[in-house]
Amino acid sequence: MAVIEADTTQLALPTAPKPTKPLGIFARPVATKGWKSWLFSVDHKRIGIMYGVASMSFFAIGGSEALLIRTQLARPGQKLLSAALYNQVFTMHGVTMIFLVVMPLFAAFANYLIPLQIGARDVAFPRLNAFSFWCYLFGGLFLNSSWFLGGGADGGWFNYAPNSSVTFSPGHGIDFYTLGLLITGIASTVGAVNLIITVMNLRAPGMTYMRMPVFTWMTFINQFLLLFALPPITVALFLLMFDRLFGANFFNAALGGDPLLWQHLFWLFGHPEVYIMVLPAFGMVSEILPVFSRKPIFGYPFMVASGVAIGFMGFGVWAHHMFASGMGPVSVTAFSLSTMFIAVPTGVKILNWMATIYGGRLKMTAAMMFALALIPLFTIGGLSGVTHAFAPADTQQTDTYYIVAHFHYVLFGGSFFVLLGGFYFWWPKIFGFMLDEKLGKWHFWLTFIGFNLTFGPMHMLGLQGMSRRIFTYSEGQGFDLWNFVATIGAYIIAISVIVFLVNCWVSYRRHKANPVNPGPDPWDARTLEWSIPSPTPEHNFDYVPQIEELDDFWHRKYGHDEQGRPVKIADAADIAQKGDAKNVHLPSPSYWPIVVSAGLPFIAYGLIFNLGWAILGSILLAGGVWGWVIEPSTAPASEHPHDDSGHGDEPDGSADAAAAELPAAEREEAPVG
Amino acid sequence: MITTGSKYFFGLAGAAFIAAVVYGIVTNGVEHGGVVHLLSSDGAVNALLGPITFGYKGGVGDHVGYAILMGFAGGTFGLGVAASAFRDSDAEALAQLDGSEATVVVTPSVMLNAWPFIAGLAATAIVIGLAASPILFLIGCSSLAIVGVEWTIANWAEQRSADAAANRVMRNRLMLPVEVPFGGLFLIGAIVYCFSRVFLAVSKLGAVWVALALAALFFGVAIILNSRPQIRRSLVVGVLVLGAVVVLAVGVAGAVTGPRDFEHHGAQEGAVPAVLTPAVGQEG
Amino acid sequence: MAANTPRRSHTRDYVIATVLTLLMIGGMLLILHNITDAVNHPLTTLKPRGEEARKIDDLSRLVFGIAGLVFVFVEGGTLFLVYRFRRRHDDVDGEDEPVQVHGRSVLEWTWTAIPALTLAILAAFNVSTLWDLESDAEQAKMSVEVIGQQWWWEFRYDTNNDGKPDIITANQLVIPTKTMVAVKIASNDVIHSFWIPALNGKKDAVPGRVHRIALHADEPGVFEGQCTEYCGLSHGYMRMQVKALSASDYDAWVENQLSGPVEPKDGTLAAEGKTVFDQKCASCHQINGYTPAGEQTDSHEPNPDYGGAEHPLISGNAPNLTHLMSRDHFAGGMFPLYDSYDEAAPKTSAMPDGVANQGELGDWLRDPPNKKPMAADRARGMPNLNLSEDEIGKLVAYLTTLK
Amino acid sequence: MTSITADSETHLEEDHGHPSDAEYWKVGLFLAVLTGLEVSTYWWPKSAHRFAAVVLIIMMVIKFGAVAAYFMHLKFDSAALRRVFMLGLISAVALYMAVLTSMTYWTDSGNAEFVDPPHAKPLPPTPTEPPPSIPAAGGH
Amino acid sequence: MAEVIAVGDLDDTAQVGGAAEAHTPGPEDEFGIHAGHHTNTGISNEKLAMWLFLGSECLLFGGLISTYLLYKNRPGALLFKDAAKGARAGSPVRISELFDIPFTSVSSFVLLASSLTMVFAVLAAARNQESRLRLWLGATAALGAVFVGGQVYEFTSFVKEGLGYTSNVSTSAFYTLTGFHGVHVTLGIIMLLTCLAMTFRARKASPEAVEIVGLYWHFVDVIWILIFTIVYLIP
Ligand code: HEA
Ligand code: HEA
Ligand code: HEC
Ligand code: CUA
Ligand SMILES: [Cu+2]
Repeated sequence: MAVIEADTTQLALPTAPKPTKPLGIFARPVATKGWKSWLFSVDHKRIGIMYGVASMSFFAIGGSEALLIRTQLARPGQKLLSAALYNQVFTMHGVTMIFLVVMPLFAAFANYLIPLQIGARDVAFPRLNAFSFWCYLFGGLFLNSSWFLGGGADGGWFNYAPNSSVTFSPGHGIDFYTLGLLITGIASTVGAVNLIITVMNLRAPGMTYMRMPVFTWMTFINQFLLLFALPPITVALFLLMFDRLFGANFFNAALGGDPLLWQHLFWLFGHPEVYIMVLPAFGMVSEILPVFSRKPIFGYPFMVASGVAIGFMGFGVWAHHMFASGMGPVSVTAFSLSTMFIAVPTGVKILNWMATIYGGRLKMTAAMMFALALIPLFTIGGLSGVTHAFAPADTQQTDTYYIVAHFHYVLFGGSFFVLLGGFYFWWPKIFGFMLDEKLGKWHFWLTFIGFNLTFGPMHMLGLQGMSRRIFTYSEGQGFDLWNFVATIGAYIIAISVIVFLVNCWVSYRRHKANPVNPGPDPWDARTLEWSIPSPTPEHNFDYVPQIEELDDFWHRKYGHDEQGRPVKIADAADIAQKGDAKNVHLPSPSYWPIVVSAGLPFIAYGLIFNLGWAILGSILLAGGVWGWVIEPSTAPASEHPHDDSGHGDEPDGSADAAAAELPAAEREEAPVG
Repeated sequence: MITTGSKYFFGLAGAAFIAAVVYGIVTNGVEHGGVVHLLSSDGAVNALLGPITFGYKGGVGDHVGYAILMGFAGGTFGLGVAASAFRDSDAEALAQLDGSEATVVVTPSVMLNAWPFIAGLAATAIVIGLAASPILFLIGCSSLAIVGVEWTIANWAEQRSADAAANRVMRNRLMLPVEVPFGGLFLIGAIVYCFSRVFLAVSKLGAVWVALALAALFFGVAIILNSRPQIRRSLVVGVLVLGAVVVLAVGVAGAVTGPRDFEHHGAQEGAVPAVLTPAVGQEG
Repeated sequence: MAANTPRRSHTRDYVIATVLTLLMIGGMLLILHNITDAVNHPLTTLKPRGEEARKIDDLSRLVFGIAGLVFVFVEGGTLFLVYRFRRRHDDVDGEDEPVQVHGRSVLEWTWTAIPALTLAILAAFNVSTLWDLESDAEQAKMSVEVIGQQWWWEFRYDTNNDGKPDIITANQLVIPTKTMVAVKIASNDVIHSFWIPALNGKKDAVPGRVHRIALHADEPGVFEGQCTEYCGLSHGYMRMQVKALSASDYDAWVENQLSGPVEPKDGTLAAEGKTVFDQKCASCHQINGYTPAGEQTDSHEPNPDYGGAEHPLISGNAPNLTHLMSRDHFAGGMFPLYDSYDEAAPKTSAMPDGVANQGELGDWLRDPPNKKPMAADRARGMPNLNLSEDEIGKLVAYLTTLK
Repeated sequence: MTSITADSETHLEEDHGHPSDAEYWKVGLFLAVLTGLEVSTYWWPKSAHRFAAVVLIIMMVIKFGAVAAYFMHLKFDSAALRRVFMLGLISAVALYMAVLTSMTYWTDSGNAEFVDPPHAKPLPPTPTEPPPSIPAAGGH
Repeated sequence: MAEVIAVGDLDDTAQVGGAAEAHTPGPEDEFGIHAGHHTNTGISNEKLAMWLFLGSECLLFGGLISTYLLYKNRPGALLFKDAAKGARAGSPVRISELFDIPFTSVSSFVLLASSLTMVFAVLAAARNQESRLRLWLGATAALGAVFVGGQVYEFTSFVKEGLGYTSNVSTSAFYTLTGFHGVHVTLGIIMLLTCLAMTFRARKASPEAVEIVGLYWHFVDVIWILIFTIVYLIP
């Protein structure tokens, strides 16, 4: 391909209002197939898919770590893992699951769905979006590379000081933790800014805030939580990093440092974080339940308002993780009370979902079953949460398996179940074929049973006094039975995961052998993403829809009779967009996001091992930023012939003409390097 | 696409890498009772990992030789990437680019080149630095390294095609992303350094006045110029250049003079409680 | 909301859902019965054996009760709804469609208000329990200092109130029954958490701070505990016990502790053990009345700043061994010191009796980091001193005399 | 990117009452005077320190507000921007106030043993030589 | 050099897709279309992004300021000026006793003045007055450099007085807080210089790009207002 664009004289024109050539080091990548098309993509859908694949891979890692934990704890006094290794394994399990699995999985869905649900062609900053993803991926790989470079972090996922100082954790694990979380933090901050602006600025005409799908709403709130919760942990991580790498004294009690500062800063992030991990799940349930109940969501305004309330209240309860830390009775009282009342908006949601399915006609698809499971399972987790909220009671519960049970019920039973439901629900939209329902139900039941067998007994273990984070226990303590049950449960979950993988594979093969397009709207659904073909065409919408009301797409399909029952007025296939618009001008792929983000882990390695790596990293970073700055966000019209009017059926003559004038070589550019 | 030229470079890089690893293991083994012993004992993983992880973990024997070989490997690898990225000396690609059937004749340019001169300066700095100051020596070395890279790239770019302008664009595409940010940082660093040296050289109160004067100067000049947009350009440029020279000169003078004496608060020794010695055994 | 398909009777649905819910409740009760068994679960939080724990338990019962009600309502409700409104095989698309209900704000406000009110009421109990517990520690008659370190607990008593501790012991805290004891919790290295579930909730030991809780035991007994704040390598093996003694037993215990160390008779194996001890162990372990170099001093008061230069520990010191054999367990409450120790029915008297567990002690001395994970090479925990079997034998003989 | 043409600029100025150059000068001057006042508190007598602190905080808030409102155009720009920024600012103030008061003012007030700032001797003396490094941590 | 530059990262919008076209048709569109912007809010994506980022930065600096406030009077903070870490000799001194208020006041004025010059730079950009834009951008950057130079001076003198980064909790907190601010100023200078350089090129920074850089610059100034009062002045 050409490195130099044919017409270099154009570049020299000092007064050119807008040069027509992209001006990177390399010409822009243009591959539309193969791995390069993924590596340099800025398409929110591809980025969403990459987020999904990456986080599910990390799930396999985090899950395998969980299996190690469970195997070690299956019987008393096991020696499968040494104490040192066990500590690394549970720390990395927590870190992986939270930062590299659940958060990015929601980022995956948010990326893929938000532009579709609000009728946009992409997110507000496509390249920044790619940058977010690569930061996340490289941060995750960086974190996990610690296994090969001296061992993982061993401070627990909340990594309390001063146990995380060099004296008490002399390996490099904690450095990987601080730097790795800083890198993934960049990913989340950038992603948050991007999605907030996408929602605020790129909604289709008529899509007012109160007509946005609940998932969009919850994700929108979530991004604000991220935006404001990440700085405190950034500060904490910086302080710890300076302590460890440069000999600062922030958490050195001998010189007046206060270990509680870490706890406050961490939980100031950590608590909003747990709602960050559940609000989008609430959104997804609110999408899936109505579709399969064939009823609208009950009390949309309440659903939105309670989400906002949870968001706000979520910032006021962080110190409930510190009831035993001795912060003083006044603080304990204040945070105990604020925590109790967060049950109110969450309760509204639970009851509204129950009201949604009340009187509905529940179609028990796999997606629906996973979504329905959230109601009972999350409630169990929420109720144990409320029992923690009572500070005196919590002093008996904190740091026992009762807490472990609580957060797995909310995280796995709440968030992860719905994420799995989300896979079944949106799979046809994303990949253009359905997942097998029968296997899906197997998957559900195995997960459901395995999950309850694993984490249900932990309630009892906790109340019987089993501490968390202990690498083994003794025979006389009475923990044998339930631990064994929990281990069996964990293996059942593992089997269920394999069933899911098999399902993906089998369904894919079946689709390959005998392609059946599920059509734009396989579930008779309600929101905008179902009004376009499956899989989503590259340009999303042929034309940008005009929104009249909540669940606009549904109301185009159905009117209602005098009792208020839906009456079909149009077929989805007829009113759906055809996806055949040509020449839609899309943001162009770019090398720079991946280059810039690749610099970060090198800088981090440099800080840990040898500053030489940091120099290499900063060259990548600085060079990448420069390349990014001088590269226009979209290749000029000549490279991607486009049609700004958006109506594919009225080809824009001038654009085509412009394209025709270009030399053939120019249009068939392939990327270099 | 991997071009012929780059294959050569990649080959060299691979060979040098293997050589470096072998060298690292062997020299390491020499220190620890033989390679076989090394590999069979507990340190086997370290002995292998060491060279592969660039000496981070585990042993590398002789570091100098290892670093030279690794450096060579890295350098040739970079050249290989560049060569394949730009399809250097791939006549076909150039032809395709030109849209013509014929291959392009590459004409060497006869442009003036400042690099040799700078290289000379750097060499002088190294020599003087060896004798006089390690800082100068370091400056010399790094300038020489920069010259090496710049000169190579410049030469390479000149051979790209017959079109000098295009060649320049080529060079810029590759080098500007590195030059500009680092140049900018260097510039700011230099200015900031100069300012701070001046503040440090004068007295405590003097520093206040100098800072005030500097700021007033910038602010004032800006206001004056703003109110007189018709001032001749050359004048402005002249003033700017002069200002830069002055800042640099004063800064260097300040650095050479060295900081003022820092008065020591309370010269009497305070009793330091023993318990407050740092409890943290520091290690990197 | 009208039922959507009048052509069916739903009595069966109701019956089935009710049965399922009842089964669920039954199952819960069964489990509850099982887990409240305190004998086989020495750490259980559900069987309080002292005043403080009982106050917590009363609150917890209330909270669990309300949570249980919500649980039954939501779980039973969901079960019922799913069963009742599932799509049936004979449903006809386009005919058997549900009525489209968008919301009922009365309902929504109701189920905002009810939980809010419930919680508001519970809040009163919460706050009163909280402050109640807080004030108990203030009114305590006696106090003990508890110092957490990697990975064992030290207890300091100041019986004569001269501001200096005169009993220093480890891993087994001894208190009198029916007395409110204030426990002042501190740490020498990282954060630990002191927790005796049968007596009170937990409180963290934070370096740089002193925290306080109260312990009050109804009856004599040995109550198990576990460090619950993750504190590094051997967190799992950092346990402790509280032994509550009747007033007379307690006084006997104090008297024994205040007495000097047992001096082995000349010529015995134990006396040889004492020599080895002075050479190899005294730099870390205190025997009251001796210096780290093994020289005798005039008083046999424990020295709170004990610690030799030879084996510096980050946390400062190692367990005081003067009355080692007066405890039931050693090394962070992990290993029994007596062969006859019965976990289920521990003896509660001033001095445990039975046959000293020489095997465990010998094992410990042979390679401590193997018996209990410790980072001794980084000055945390007891190192392997590469003792010969001969030395071990002597040391064990000596240690077992330290009543 | 949307560019503000000369046209739209005048439009902006009319519609939103953007300050004129002179007004910016005034605001700048006002800020300078306030800063001068702030600096002057440094020489106030010790007895006035309490008062100085209050005055300083008030002036700080005013300065902050002036820069944000005028120089950053918050006063004249879209309300959405104001909301977004204020959300961050207010959360920052509220949350960190809570942290700080919880760590200093509200600390274990019911606990006679509580010391704040912490004991000077939480950690015992350092080992005379730094502990040997664990081999697994790796050399450099 | 025939290189042409654009502020790409300030230009990274999906203008091409989505709502951009959607808003061209007018009547049904209930969203206020604002001065030719094609977004729902009428605010350009870039500007909104900068404000969101600044909102988030409030919490970052809030955390650092709180850390300093918490630690400034901790007992460790009273102790030693030491030349080298570990050698704890010399008499007890607080870092606040070393503050050179007259100098820092000048720094504050400098930063304030730079805010004013930045305002004029933004105005010049909006009015398409190229040479004025250059002038004011240059002046702002120069004043910024004076500020950073002053900070380097301050740090150097503190270290020479014996209070290093690792001396105690309060010095660690102080250097971290002011250091973060200094890095922000430096980044701001780089952005200013980039805008300045671009005025000499064909692809100019758009007026809005200058405005956004200005927002960042003012924010850094505002943070200094806080630091100056809270750290330096409040007795
Ligand atoms: C998705 C994540 C998530 C969610 C949603 C929650 C939700 C809640 N959490 Fe949880 N929590 C975690 C994740 C989560 N948590 C994690 C990861 C930890 C441990 C961190 C660690 O230590 O490693 C933790 C720890 C944790 C603690 C600290 C325990 C300790 O360490 O001592 C506390 C204490 O108050 C708590 C409380 C709550 C409360 C009150 C809720 C509430 O939001 C729950 C509200 C929901 C309901 C109550 C159910 C539905 C409501 C009704 C049906 C209405 C009627 C109800 C009543 C009237 C009661 N959580
Ligand atoms: C979303 C978050 C999340 C999820 C999904 C999970 C999932 C699981 N967790 Fe985890 N867990 C946490 C978050 C999570 N956890 C956190 C935050 C902690 C606290 C850490 C800390 O204390 O610091 C914790 C701690 C924790 C503990 C306590 C450890 C301790 O305190 O000592 C235990 C113990 O049983 C546990 C178990 C499990 C199990 C069995 C699963 C299972 O559900 C896992 C199921 C998954 C699998 C079984 C993977 C199967 C995959 C395959 C089989 C595919 C393999 C394929 C290839 C390799 C290609 N977790
Ligand atoms: C470097 C310091 C050090 C030396 C030397 C040392 N120990 Fe220890 N010892 C410890 C520490 C630390 C513990 C606590 C370990 C734990 O439980 O985590 C301990 C625990 C013990 C215990 C259990 C005490 C209890 O009450 O739980 C015994 C018994 C013991 N050591 C005996 C010895 C003997 C005998 C020697 C000499 C041969 C010795 N120690 C030498 C540091 C040391
Ligand atoms: Cu001590 Cu955990
Ligand atoms: Cu929480």
